[in-house]
Amino acid sequence: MKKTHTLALYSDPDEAANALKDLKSSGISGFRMDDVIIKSPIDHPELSELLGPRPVYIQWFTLLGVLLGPTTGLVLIASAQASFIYQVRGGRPVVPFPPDMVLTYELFILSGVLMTVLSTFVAMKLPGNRSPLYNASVSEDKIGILVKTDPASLPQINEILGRHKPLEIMGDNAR
Amino acid sequence: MSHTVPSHPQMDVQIERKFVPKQKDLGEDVNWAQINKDVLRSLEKPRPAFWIIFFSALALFSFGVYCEVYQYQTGMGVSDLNNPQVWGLYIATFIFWIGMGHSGTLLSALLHIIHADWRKPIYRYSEAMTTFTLMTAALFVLVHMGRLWQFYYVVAYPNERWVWPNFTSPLVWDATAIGTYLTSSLLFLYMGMIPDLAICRDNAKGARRALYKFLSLGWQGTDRQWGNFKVAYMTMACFLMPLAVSVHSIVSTDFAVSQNPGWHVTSFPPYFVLGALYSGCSGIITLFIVLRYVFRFEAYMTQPILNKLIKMTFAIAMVWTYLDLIEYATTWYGSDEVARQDLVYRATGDYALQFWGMIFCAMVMPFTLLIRFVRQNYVVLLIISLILNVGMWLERFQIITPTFAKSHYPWTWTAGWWPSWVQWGIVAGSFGWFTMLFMLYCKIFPSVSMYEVKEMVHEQNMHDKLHGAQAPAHQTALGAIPEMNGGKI
Amino acid sequence: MSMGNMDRRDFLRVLGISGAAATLAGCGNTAIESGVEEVMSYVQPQDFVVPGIGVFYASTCTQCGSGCGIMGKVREGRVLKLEGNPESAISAGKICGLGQAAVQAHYNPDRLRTPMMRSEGGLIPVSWDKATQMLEQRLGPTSTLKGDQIAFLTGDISGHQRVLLENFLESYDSTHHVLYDAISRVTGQAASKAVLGAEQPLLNIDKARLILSFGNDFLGAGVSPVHMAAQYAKFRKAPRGTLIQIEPRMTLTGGNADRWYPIKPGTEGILALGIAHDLLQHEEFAKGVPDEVHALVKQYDQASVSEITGIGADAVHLIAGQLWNNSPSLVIAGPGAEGHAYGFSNVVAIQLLNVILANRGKTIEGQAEHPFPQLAPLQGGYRALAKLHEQMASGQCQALLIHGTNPVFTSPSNLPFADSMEKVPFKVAFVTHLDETAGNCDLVLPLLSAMEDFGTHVADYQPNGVELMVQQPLMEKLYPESRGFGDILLDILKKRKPDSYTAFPDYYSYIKTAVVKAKPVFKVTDSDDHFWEDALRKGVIKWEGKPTALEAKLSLLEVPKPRGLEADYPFYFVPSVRPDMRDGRHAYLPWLQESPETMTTIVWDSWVEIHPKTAAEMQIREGDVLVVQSATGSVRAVAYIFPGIQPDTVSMPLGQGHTQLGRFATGVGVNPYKILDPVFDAHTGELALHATRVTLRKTGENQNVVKDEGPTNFQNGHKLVATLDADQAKLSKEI
Amino acid sequence: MSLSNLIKNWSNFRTRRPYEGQYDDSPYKWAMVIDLDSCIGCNACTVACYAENNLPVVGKERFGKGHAMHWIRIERYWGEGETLETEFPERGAQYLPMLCQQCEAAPCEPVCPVGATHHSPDGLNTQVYNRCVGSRYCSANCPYKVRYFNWWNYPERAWPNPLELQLNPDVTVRSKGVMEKCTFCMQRLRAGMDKAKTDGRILADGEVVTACAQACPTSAITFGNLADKNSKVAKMWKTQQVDLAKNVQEKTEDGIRGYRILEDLNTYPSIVYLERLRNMAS
Amino acid sequence: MNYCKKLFVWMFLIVIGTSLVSAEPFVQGGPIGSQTSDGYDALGPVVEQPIEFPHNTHAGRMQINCMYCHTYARRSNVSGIPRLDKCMGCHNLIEGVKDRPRIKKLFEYWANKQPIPWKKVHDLPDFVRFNHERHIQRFYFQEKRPVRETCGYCHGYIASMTTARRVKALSMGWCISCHEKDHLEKVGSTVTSHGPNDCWLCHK
Repeated sequence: MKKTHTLALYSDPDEAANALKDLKSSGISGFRMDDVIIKSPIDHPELSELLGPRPVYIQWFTLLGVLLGPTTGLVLIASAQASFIYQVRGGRPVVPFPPDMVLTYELFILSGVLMTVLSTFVAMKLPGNRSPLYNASVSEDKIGILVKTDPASLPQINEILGRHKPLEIMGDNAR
Repeated sequence: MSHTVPSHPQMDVQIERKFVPKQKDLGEDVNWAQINKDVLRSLEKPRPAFWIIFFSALALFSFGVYCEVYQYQTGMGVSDLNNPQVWGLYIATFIFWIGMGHSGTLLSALLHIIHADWRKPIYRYSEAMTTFTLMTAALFVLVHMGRLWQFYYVVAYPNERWVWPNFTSPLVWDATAIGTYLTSSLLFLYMGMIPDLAICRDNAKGARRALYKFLSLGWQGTDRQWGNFKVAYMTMACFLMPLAVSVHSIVSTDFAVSQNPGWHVTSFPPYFVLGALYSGCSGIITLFIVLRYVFRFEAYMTQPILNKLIKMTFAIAMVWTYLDLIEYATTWYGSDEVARQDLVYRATGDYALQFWGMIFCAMVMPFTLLIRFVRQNYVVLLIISLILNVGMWLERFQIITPTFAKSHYPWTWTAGWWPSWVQWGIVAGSFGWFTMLFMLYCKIFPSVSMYEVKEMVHEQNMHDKLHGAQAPAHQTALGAIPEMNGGKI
Repeated sequence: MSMGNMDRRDFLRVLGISGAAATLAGCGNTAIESGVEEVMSYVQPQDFVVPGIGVFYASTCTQCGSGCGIMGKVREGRVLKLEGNPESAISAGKICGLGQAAVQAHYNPDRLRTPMMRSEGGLIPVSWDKATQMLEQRLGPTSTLKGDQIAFLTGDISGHQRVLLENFLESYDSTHHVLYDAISRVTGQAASKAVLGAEQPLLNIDKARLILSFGNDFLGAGVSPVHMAAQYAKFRKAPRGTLIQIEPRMTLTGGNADRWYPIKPGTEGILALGIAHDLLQHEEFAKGVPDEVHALVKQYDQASVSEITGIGADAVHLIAGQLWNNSPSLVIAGPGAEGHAYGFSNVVAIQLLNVILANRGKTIEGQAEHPFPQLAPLQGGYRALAKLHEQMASGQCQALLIHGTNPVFTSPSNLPFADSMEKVPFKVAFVTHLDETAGNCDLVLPLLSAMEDFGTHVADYQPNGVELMVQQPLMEKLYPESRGFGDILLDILKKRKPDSYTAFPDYYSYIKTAVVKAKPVFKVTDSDDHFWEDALRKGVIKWEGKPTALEAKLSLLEVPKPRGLEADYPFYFVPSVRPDMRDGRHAYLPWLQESPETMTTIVWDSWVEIHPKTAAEMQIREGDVLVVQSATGSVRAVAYIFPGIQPDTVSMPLGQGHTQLGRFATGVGVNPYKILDPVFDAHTGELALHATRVTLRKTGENQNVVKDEGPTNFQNGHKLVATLDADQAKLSKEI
Repeated sequence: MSLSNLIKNWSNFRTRRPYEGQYDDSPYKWAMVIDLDSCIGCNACTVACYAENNLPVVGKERFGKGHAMHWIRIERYWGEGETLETEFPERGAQYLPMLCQQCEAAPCEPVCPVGATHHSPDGLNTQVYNRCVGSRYCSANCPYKVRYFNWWNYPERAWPNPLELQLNPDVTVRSKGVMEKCTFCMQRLRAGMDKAKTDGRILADGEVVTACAQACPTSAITFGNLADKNSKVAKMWKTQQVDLAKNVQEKTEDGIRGYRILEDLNTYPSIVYLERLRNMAS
Repeated sequence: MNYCKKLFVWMFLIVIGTSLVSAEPFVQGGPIGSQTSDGYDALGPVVEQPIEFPHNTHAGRMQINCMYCHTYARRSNVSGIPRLDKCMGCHNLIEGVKDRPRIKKLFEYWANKQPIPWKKVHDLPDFVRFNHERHIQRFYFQEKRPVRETCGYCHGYIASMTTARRVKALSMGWCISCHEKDHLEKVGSTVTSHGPNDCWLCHK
């Protein structure tokens, strides 16, 4: 069954929080908190908490990056130094530790940063298309609550959202 | 009336002080919509000074390009560099620019990690400064190369020659470190800018809108995005801080691993890092004043924030001074006769003027920051911050030139070597290049982080809501100490 | 044409053609290319010629009169580098910088490529046809020139060139061969001849325990520097000899001395007499010395000698003491002692020491007798030139031929040679480069370079026995329009005396015939061809000769009367001869211009050397532009503060200041010849080079002195050149 | 390939050089002895080097700027301290032929970003011209300052036609932006070593020498193969008690003249200088 | 996760593309005799020579050893263009072909005693030294490989060409790829060694 969306805009975070609490306790059939998305100009951890656990996995990718990057880097550097046309320089060992450590350290950071950024974009679903229900004011000073729902329960949800002095409630067909 | 003189004036003062509240970093009249409006306005219509600065920078840059083309075509000889004096201003200015970048990271990364909120209105342009100074510094790596057209030999990539760059060379470490730093801070800058780009996208029209739309990648400010964003941003900040430290330490190894007198110093890495932070902080102060005026950011770049910045600068200046003096002291009491002669030569030889100029500009001048008048007068502060940076540039000149002029081998000493106009032209061009890029950036991208200032306002409001405003109603943060000169410079 | 009958010329021609196109490893090609460069094949080479591998040919260096044997490395038809020829006793496989630079003389971009003839507006290039026509018209069979109407002016000359030249003059019933070298040793030679009976005695440096040199730069600008340097190296091996050098301005040799004494210029003879005075106190030395010598020497006690010479009294005693402690010793006189009004007497007084110390037969001997005196080197000095100058000025001279000397540049201002040249209706210069003298001639003929021509030479100084040095082309000639000196003379001679000379198609065959004819003298039993090939291969024909005994004529001793300073001219002026520039004829060689003069390390310039004390008194800093003024003229040059000079003396190097001689020589420095005072040796009449007095004037200008040394010329505590007392060294244990 | 090479030769790649007996197994280790008592400062070596190695003549103006290109230069000092203590240099001048010391632990080598300079198996400090990008770091690090940089495009002006015909085809003509230095006349050594290899032998002592050594009129420069214990140069090193792999030489007695310049910087040069002698009693 | 797939596809393509581009030089050259039917797998251009010398006749049909004409190859750094009298030595006696235009040209040069201005086909950069002598000595004389392998390894299958054309990369990596192989030291021996790895061997 095709789902439909609705978006309510609030100017006060407290009202938005209340709306969320109401949604959570509403018990509408087929409605899950996972279908609720908050759109806000800044991060509102107090609101996100109400949505339930939404874990972040970025750090594991970062760990993968900092483990793999420097190891492959070190191996590549050392084998480049030990290639057929290896060069003795200044009496130092051909595969010297301190310089390789310096480079490995840089690679450690570089791969960490790159992995973090890459995984973040993946996790944030960026680059992506804006959802049709987007209001420019959520990037200014309003808080939007976007709910994905069965068309059947739409009125109920709109009613709950409307309880807490929303500035506006928009639906898919509002467009 | 005329006879009523307070019998205990000191008492009055004491009493008055009781009521001076802790200044807030931002005024209370700043609200979220206002932030959007103010910052977006900076992208549209800056003061005319913007164009003056931009075109002067463009002119300087064009001259630098002319000099470089001349040098490229004719040979490095036009720079008047010679056998002992192989580097001259190019490497000195290279270190200077690398150093400039470090404070941007300090503000954006370290202060982010320790939740120093006052950084929020000013970290964005500092981070941009980091990126552009690194780009400028990278130019000098190319400029000083005798065979610029073969620069790709330095890059490690599989090639038909089957040879690799020399990984033991500090120059390759440099290249790696700068590359890493540039990539990371560019990503860091971009990452932090995405929510603001979305704001721009939502408010712009035409070509700009297309640009912002492309760059904001479709950011919508959802809770999931915010959650990941915060973690990623913090993670990157944690990477960036040690990276910044490592970059300038690595730059210092260019010198510290060699045997030249005055270079072969154990304390060079921390000395370089602190020097970098120092010059970076004064650079940030300079840009603070310039941006505040040019883009009318009076409401965000406030006196309390500037005060904190100055305090930080002063503290760093003192640490740097200590490290510098320690370097001299260890050289002086050390057993390396050549290094000692080199130190004496620096202070009394052909480059004594530059040496004492550095001592004056970089060690004595910071003490003027203790004067309240200096801290509050933007014109004076601008001049002082520039003097500090001149001092730091002289410090880099001091590291390169006298060491070459009087190293281990007496036959090749040089007396009073001085760079040619081509070198000066390229150095001037680099300032033009940086200013041009930076000004362009500020014109195109929000140089004050909107969402973080919003957070700041939000937290300030939450704080007030929880604890109540302690200050009397008439004493707002901005009102406590009136803006000097009516907020103009 | 089969391989067998190809002679050397043909072989070189073939080489030359292919070589010219093979050209150089260059700056151009930095990637793999196909079909861009050309690669030429040999047409018909000798079997031993392999592309990519150099072949050495022996020849003789003509850069100075030392006559070193050299080897030229030839590859793909080009001569690339010169090395010393181990077969030659003179160079023994070694070579000096001046000799190396001969290849640059050969490849010099400013070499004269076609004959030049005077027309209105100066010299213009003409064809050889025209030049030959003119030569024939003036000098050919129809010429009426006779006797002194024709004059041949040359520099140092020896070998078959000399013979041919004399034959050439003979065809005009003339013996008017004028020899002129600006830096001549005529006075010294005359004095040596007078005392020892030999103009150039053989100096056994390696056998001496102590050498006392009065201003003789035998390691630098001396008579046979490469040979002397090798001898010197042996002298410094165990048991190590001591070198004491006495001169007003430190020369290269002075820089190597164990002890260096600055002396007032011109008082060398007095010092020698003072040392003799000290020596004659000892019976051992006094024996056999005539009374008149005793009487003369007696007045020179240490105190008076010290006052005159500026050398401490104890130093005189010290030198004398060392002389008698270290036998055999060797006392050498040099240009520093010769170039004065009483230069002859100075040298006589100095040579006296050799006699007193009984060095004759040990460290100083006569050169072996030459089997062919007609090939022996000839040298001349100022007096010969002055005489020619008078003849020319009086219109007596109708034709002047010039080769190997440049009097317009080197004559002092009291002898305006260029002016007298104008009185001569026909002047021909035989040159490789258009110099100042050639610029004043009516006809200038381009010669083959020393790398392209045949010749034979006899060295000015013959160490062991006698050698006839053979010069042969190392490559095909660069410019088809240039010709050999001998070939040109031979061509005219053929016209004048067809009977005697038509047998020789060219100068090469002339030399070959002459040398092969001399075969019996060299006691060779080979076939003619084999003998000749061997001579070419080795570059030298040796003739065993024994050193001869020297005489001792002490009665010639005179009192030298040094010329003091005058109030108007408070400085002695000592022109220094650079080992590489000599009299200035080599100024067009960029390697030599760029090669720092060792004592000052200055390049591409002229300079005035001043003692630091004098400089401090006059407040002169390095680089101050000074005017050096003598009674006859003035020059401007930068000051260089130089500790190795007597404080009342200033010195300038000779050889720079050319107005013509190609791009590398013109406009570089100034010409100090032009400020020399007309002071002449009382005995020989030669110009006294070191007898000028000058005054210094500051101009207020200051220039950067272009030199190799930095702001310091001290080691500043680094162990760069460590010095050890010779007593402590264990040389005999070394390898 | 490389990784297996790394594992196979691990101990070789982790060895610090120089060490005692490093060249025992290799056929060549080129070295020099310069006797300062024999050197007369005549500059023959300098000109020989110009001729052999295609060194450009730079002219007065560029020489004045310090752009001279002499791979071997004759330095002339007046004293060991900072000033002359006597009025005149009584003991003559102090001549020092200074050329690349071919250090075993060369400070210039590890810093080249592209590896244009490194140590060759026969103990030479190489410079690969085409690899050089001209960062000049090697020159900055060279304590002897014997590396020369092509500040200008010298080939443009240094050899006006037909002077370029003299150029040695075995030596690259360096264009602008390249660092160069004394190579111990590598082209001669290479030709000799190749010939010897074809003959199945190693080069005999004195068979190939550098241009400076060959020209030197006093034979002050001795060049040879240190790996060959019977070569003159090896014997001289031994008599002079200079050990290639030591940075502090132990001398069993006084009066032994061999020393290496700036040895205390741990550069392990391949050139031994013999102290200049002066008869102090004279 | 549509964008995720896209992202991965793009990254994959970029990585493969880069490695293909950078690996391209390594695969240049190829084994001996990699000529295609219509000519060659040639890397160099067709070079127009003053005389269109038929290598296929000399080396192919006549089976003349390369070093009969390129006689310097075993003695010198350069293999050298054969001397003119070498050509004449045979062609003076071969009456049958004297009227062919190419031979006529040859006789013309010889009559004028002029060298033939051949164009270089295998022209290495000026900073590179390649020693023919050592390679010929090692592989032809010591290891007794045929010339088709010894010379052909770098020059290709010359016997099938008229004028020579460059068929191998001759890049530095290509040189090294052979130097690092283990080659037999002598014919019949099992001892192997690789080529020298000293930079100054080839760079001058």
